[in-house]
Amino acid sequence: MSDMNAMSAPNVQQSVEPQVPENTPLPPSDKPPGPWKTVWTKFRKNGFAMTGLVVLFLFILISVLAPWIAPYKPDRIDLMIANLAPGTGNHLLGTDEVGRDIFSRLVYSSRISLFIGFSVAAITVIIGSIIGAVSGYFGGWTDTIFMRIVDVMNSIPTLFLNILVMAIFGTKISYMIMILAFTSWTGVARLVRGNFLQLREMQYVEAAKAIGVSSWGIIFRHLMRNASFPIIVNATLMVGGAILSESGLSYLGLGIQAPATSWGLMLSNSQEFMLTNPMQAVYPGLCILIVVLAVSFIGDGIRDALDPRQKNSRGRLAKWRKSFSKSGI
Amino acid sequence: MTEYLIRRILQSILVLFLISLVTFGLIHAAPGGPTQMMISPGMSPAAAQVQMHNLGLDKSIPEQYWIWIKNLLTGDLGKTFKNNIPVGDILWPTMKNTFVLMSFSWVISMIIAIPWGIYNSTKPYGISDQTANFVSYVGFAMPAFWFGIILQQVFSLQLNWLPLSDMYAMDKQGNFINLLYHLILPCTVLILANLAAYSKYSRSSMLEVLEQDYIRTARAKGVPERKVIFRHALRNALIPIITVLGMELPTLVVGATLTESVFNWPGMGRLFVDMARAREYSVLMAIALVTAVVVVLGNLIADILYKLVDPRVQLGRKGGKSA
Amino acid sequence: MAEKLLEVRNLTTGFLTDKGFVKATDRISVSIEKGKTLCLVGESGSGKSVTSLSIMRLIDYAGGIILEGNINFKGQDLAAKKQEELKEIRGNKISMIFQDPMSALNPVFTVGDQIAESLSLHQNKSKDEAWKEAIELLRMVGIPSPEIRAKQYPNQLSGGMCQRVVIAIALAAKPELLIADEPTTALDVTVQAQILELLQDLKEKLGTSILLITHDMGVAAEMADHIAVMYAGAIVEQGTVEEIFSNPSHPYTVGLLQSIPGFEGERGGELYTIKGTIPALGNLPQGCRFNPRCPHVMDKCRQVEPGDIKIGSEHFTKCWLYEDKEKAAAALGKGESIHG
Amino acid sequence: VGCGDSKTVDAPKDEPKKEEAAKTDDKPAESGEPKQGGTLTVGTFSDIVSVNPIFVQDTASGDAEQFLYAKLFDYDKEGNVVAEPWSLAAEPMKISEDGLTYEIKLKDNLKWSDGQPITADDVKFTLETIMNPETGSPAISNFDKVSKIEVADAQNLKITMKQVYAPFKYSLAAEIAPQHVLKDIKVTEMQKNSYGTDPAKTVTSGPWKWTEWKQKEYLKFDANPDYWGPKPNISTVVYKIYADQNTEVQALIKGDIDLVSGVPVTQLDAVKKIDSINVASLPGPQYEFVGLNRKPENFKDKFVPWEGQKTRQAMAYAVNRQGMVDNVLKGVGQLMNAPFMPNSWADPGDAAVNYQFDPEKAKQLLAEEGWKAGSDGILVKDGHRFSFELQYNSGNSRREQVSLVMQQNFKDVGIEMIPKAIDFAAWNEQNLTPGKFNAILLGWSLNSPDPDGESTFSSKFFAPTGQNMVFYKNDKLDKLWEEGTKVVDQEKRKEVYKEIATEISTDLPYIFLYQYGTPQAHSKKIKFNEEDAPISNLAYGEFFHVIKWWMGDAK
Amino acid sequence: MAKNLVEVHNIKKYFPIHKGLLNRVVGNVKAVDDVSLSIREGETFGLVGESGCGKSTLGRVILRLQGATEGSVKIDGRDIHALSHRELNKMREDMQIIFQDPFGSLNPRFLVKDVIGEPLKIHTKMSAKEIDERVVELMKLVGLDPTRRNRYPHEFSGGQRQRIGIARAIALKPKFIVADEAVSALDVSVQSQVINLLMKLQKEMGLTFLFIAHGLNVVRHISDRVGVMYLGKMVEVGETEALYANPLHPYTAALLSAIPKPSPTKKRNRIVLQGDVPSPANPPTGCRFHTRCPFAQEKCSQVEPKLEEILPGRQVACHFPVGVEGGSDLSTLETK
Ligand SMILES: Nc1ncnc2c1ncn2[C@@H]1O[C@H](COP(=O)(O)OP(=O)(O)OP(=O)(O)O)[C@@H](O)[C@H]1O
Ligand SMILES: Nc1ncnc2c1ncn2[C@@H]1O[C@H](COP(=O)(O)OP(=O)(O)OP(=O)(O)O)[C@@H](O)[C@H]1O
Ligand SMILES: [Mg+2]
Ligand SMILES: [Mg+2]
Repeated sequence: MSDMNAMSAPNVQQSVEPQVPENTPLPPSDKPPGPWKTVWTKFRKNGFAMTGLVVLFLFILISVLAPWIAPYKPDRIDLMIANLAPGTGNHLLGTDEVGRDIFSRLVYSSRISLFIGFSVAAITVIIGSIIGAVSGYFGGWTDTIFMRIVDVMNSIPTLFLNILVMAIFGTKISYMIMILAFTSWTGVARLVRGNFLQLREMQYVEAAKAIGVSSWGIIFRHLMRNASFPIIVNATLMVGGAILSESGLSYLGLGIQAPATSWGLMLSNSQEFMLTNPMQAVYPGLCILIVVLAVSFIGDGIRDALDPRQKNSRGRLAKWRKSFSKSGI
Repeated sequence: MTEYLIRRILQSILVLFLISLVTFGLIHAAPGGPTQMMISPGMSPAAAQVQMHNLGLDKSIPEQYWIWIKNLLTGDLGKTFKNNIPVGDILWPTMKNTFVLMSFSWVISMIIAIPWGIYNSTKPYGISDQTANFVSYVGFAMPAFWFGIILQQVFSLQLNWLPLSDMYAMDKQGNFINLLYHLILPCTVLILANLAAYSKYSRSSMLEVLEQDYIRTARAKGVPERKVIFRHALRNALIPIITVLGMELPTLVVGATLTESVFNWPGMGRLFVDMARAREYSVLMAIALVTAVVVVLGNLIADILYKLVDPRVQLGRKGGKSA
Repeated sequence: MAEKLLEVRNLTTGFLTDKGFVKATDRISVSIEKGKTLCLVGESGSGKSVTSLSIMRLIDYAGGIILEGNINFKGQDLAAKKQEELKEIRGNKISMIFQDPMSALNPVFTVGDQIAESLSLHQNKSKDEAWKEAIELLRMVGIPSPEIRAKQYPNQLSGGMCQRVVIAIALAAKPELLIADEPTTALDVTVQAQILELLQDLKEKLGTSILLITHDMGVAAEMADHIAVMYAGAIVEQGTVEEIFSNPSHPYTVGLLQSIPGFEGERGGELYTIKGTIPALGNLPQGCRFNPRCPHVMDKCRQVEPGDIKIGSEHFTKCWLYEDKEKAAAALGKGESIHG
Repeated sequence: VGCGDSKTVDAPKDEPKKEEAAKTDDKPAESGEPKQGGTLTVGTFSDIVSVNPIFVQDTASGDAEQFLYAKLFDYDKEGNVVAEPWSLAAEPMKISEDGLTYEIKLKDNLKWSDGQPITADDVKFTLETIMNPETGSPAISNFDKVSKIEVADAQNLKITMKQVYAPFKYSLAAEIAPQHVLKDIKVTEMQKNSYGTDPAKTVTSGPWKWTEWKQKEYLKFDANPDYWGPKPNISTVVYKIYADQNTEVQALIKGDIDLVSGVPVTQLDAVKKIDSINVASLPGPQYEFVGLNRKPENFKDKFVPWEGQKTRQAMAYAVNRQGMVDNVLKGVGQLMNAPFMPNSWADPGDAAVNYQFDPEKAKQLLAEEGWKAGSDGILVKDGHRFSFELQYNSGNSRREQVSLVMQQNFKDVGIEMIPKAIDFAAWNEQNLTPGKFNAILLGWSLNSPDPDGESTFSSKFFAPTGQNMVFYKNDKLDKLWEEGTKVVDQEKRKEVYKEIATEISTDLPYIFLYQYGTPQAHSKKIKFNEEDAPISNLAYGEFFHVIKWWMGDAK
Repeated sequence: MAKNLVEVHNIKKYFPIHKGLLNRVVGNVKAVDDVSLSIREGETFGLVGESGCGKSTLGRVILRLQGATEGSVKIDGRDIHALSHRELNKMREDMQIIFQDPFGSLNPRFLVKDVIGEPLKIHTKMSAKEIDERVVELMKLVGLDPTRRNRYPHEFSGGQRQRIGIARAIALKPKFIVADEAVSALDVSVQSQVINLLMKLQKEMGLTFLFIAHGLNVVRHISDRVGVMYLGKMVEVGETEALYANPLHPYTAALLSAIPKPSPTKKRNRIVLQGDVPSPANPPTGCRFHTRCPFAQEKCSQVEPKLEEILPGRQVACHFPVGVEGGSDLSTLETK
């Protein structure tokens, strides 16, 4: 019930009695903001979250428009201009050891990093929420089996599994996405299951049953919507997690392979040049940091927008109180 | 309680069994699998046959699995393919090293994070809380290995204050002070990541408890605020914290992998990466299984602790109107 | 007139929300005499709990602010005290019982411990003594085999027993005032009867004053000496229990009483209703806060908020109708005279 | 040597020629009074497998052997096989006139680390065990032309060959295993035995003995007090293992380790800046090439784009090899046109065709072969686009960069090259050994100074059993390679190899790129006299005469 | 007399309790234990009893929202529990339910028009526009402003939400409605509005109600007949007025006396029962009420009384019914 308080409760007072002429078949109806809109209204007021959103949007834009933004091809080699300092020639951030433009590489890297982040999150959310929903809603054996699988998955350290698969099966992006999704769906599944365990006890579920809605109808039409916000929050964080995982694997040499490029790979490569050109390590690291920060700001922003609790520090109250008494109301 | 214990243990065993199946299956599903690995190029087919036989790789997969499990149960983790060293000889020392690193950073993170989180819960959105929030954002968003590399550059290579890598200086093997000295940087990396999560957990767990009716009752009784927090709230708040820390174990065990690689820490994570590259399947299987055991055990302990601390669940049923 | 134990004057308490400051109680004035019971009645959200929490100053922890007003308890203004100073009073002179007994007890301590804590806090009793007395208290509130129960955890007790434990905690320090916020709402009718019985007993035995909060007019009728009716944050009518029931004055009180289906007489007929719903606190109408729902609404009601109008020795109402008694009588369709 | 970044060729051997000792860039070495004691810390990024001489295959284990075992014969600075004071042999070997028998005489004071004498029987045992196919020794091919080994007495033995095989004498620069420890173990079980992996059970013959092995951390060798030969100056050698080259180099810079034998060229500049470190940057005994697969099954529509000789030549012209040496290798390398080390006695000089970077020439040759530019600028012939995949191992930044340079070079002449990095273990398993690929970028390192390359280029040695994994077949060359080992006289051999060089550089089974180096860096704490300085283009040359080195900081 | 629309025969609903290593069933929560009742067409049958006595479970089993452990339910002559899923779905048009919780019973992510229109969407072939029209009609019928149909439930007050739930329930013009505590969560001033609405609808549409509540005064007001449940058993059934005026079962008597009446002057004699309601997992033997019954005798703890019609239209399950010859006598009790 608490999340209902989260929604703004505008004046519930408005005319209760119908005051519409009897024979107008379809009276006009007002279209108030939906829950998404309400969340957005709150979200918009959150500076961090909005900054995150803008930053993420910028990065997405950059990755989509990479060919137009990057001044050079990311894999264009020119040994004659290797290791240029930032700003020399037309190289904003200089060039690397084989004369590739670092800025262009950063730009193109955002493609893979974001692609992995978003696709892993998407796959994870789809698999996780279906499994979680089914086991949460039906319970019983279905639940037992899925939850044992989740237990098993949770007991195998994810990174080990990632390393194993990447080392044994090879370092393809598709493998990476699959294995990252495969090792992270359990979180979503648990979350959704927990949610569904609660939701399935709601009376509207029983009401839906009473009017003859099928189980799948209840799961997908009724309950999934209600579980959607926490899922979205989780998915947002997962985007960040996947970007980090990619960078870790690439760092170990078990991720993206040249000539493709990702921030993790750039970081991994830059290690050799820490002594000569440490900035080469700083740029991709910063990019990861910024994007993941942006994503978590967004996730937390959504969470906060959903949270009915007031964020009042005592300090804020005291301040408010002071100004209140001053203005003499 | 005993019944619950037995049941939980049986469950854990089932999970471990499934994990062993998954690990074994995955490794045998690998293209080439362990079989290919063992035959050096240029080896005559006859010699290869001998080699395969020696390693038991000519048996059927279920048979191989059975033998592996049988050996496992007698404590035999197998031997490396490459040089026939008992896997345990490699595994246990690295495990110990990982344990040292993990437990240090874990304990320190908890010592810092839990009180900090609790403090922040009493002054939500204050300066300290905002700081913790910021630290936790950065801790989550920063690739740990990158942070490690930067620390190395700054504190070790530029400032020359701290050792670059390893567990001990070569001439001070086993020296505790030297170990501490070497622990500083890798622990810092790990702590930053943990600190974030833990202080967040403790804070929100505590905040949640502080909103409960029984806290209001305690205050209504006239219990002083300090006692409200430390006596009434803390015990309740610790319960979910324990659970979460138990569930965090996998991350903890593996969390060090990248850090170990950066700091050349001779631990299990680094070993795993090396062995995955070298395809030492027996070691990989052993590490995966041992880690799983640790994780399952951790969860089990967390669960039991949970039962011990929380009388609500002691008797099985949740609080109903009639006991 | 009997000695006033507690006198609340012009208490305004509120919360800072997204939509600005919302007053949950608006210039409330009530008083409780020694050994008497005051019932605060009103519908959900009318501000009953906020009032009680404000008196205990526990509202500070719920994020609320006391904006103005005094809470005079035996000559001290609780509203002006610091939290640290209040621990002398809380649980000692004034104690409180909450609505949901199951969640009001700390799940990780035995019930004996929780009672004993109260004792050792306020009476400097040793551990043993406190424990012994805790068992006595359990016996007093009617828990069978208290020695065993004392060692149990709240989850091992039923709701009714939990509520008795909560009462025992509240009574441990022999308070002068007991605030009970809907102490029986979460309980079954038969158990509710037991608890009400117990409260009556204790009040008689210990001479404690009670501030009882309820939304059940039946409970109020049974327990109260005085009644205060709250509507949307304000007390719209107060008086002795007889006055309120025999001579309800405020149209809201009247509606409230009439809309309850009775136990005798006509069944199945149309019930009296108060049209509309309680307004949101952040969105009160101008003038009298009941005016949009009031069957007797006048122009004045829509513009100016009425103050307390005395219509009996201890009977006050906030309704413009009573400015002019005849008009009131006519409007309410009552033959009887109105006290004045 | 099979250490994860290049595949080994057990190149058979013959008479060496003069090789230049590595010159260190800084002041190479200081003479002075050797000091006793001190610890030499050597860095590496891979752990040993086993030091059992019968099974040593990888660089790490090979390195460790340099400290633990005395060899039958040693190399001198020029790569000649000689008997040094620390060799087991008392005097140079005697080779019979017909080149079929080798007589060896051992010193008479030899002792294993457990006090047992080292005798001719140990030598016979070791060689025979290696020769036994059931043993599975990687060195088996070194001795496959031996017909019998006879022990005359404790110090003397005679080896008889089945045929004249010139490179054989290099095989005798070998470590010997103790018969008394290993004789009761079945050869099939020997690899599994803890000899070679358990320091306590590993009886050795060298100046240091193995005292400790912490897996993945370090190995420790302490001077053997009972060593039979001239005492080493350094009392402890630590062989320290790092997660990767970067950490290793950083540790060097930090001063944690004294010697790194493979500084990545990318870090060379940084290392050179450090005052306390000497860097020797001459190329080593290894070369890199692009292997062009000739098996049609490996291509789409079974069309091998470089079936024509001119196409291959054009590809060689298209590649800017000098650019790679200058920029990627930072000068630590030398162009190669044939599979013979520059500056070795077999160096063919101008006899091999040198393909100077010349895109125009390349285009012309391609046109002559019938390649025409397609709509996308990529050449087309008979409906087939000139497009291929070049595989190399991931994590090797040199190869990554070289492949990227080549991609650009090829593109400029209308050839599409798709670089593909694969993890080494998987690559070796799935592509190299069975010969399944279009083209590879790989290197061979040569363990002995002999120029023989039959097992790599002769059609007798097709993959998967042999090392000719590009399925190259040239009858003329097949014959010449054989001829090269059948002559003992070095001058005559030289002629043969010159002919090979001409033919192979014209026909191009590989695009030979360059000899490359892994620059060695060592702390200035390490002291040695000029004649004992490390040598870069000899296998294990980084530890040349290590017995005579001393540590400047020894007390 | 009107025919019986609903006939419930010997319904049992047990919830198994799992325990132990193998999760074996070690017992049952006997939520509803052998209950029979019939509801006549057009009447309102009130069901009262304390929390946990099985009222909701009975209601759900009657609508087959939950399977019965034993017994049968006939609605309009058809055995609900014997129907196939398809037939049951068809049947749902005729039987509906209204819930207690005005917050929980409406999906917070559905627009009001979707909530009300959903049964139409499922059971009829109406076009979207027709559904919309019908929704408007229904909203007017239950007294809601149809211009607000594109809003979410949280924007409505509790009473309005209850009206939405009612609109949904009557959308298909059912014959039979189970109202499970339909007004319990509402404030008094709103409660009367909803009661009036339900009664109006009943009159207009000829509905039959099973009205579950613990507010005895509300039940009295709205019901034609009342059943009293205790621990999964029906202990007394009778015409409302008769039952309230003259309860036969000691439990009914205690229940009625326990309710505080909103008039300070008429303080009633109250029978205060001892102890709590026992657990339905482990109900007492014999008469389930005997542990708390002030009149309990030897026999009560051994023999379970049957629900029998001892007076015309009055069924009771008690060995010693109140106010009956040879039964219990309230005046012997020490009351307050
Ligand atoms: N922490 C809070 N923040 C904001 N508003 C609050 C808070 N606590 C209570 N309120 C508001 O104050 C008003 C009065 O609440 P209160 O709990 O006193 O009502 P009540 O009369 O006790 O109702 P009930 O019968 O439901 O307990 C309500 O509108 C409620 O929404
Ligand atoms: N799904 C279930 N599983 C197990 N036990 C259940 C389940 N549903 C109900 N029960 C139990 O059955 C008994 C009867 O429950 P029911 O909800 O029918 O009571 P009720 O009379 O409606 O009570 P209330 O007045 O609180 O709504 C209770 O003891 C309850 O705990
Ligand atoms: Mg309240
Ligand atoms: Mg119910």
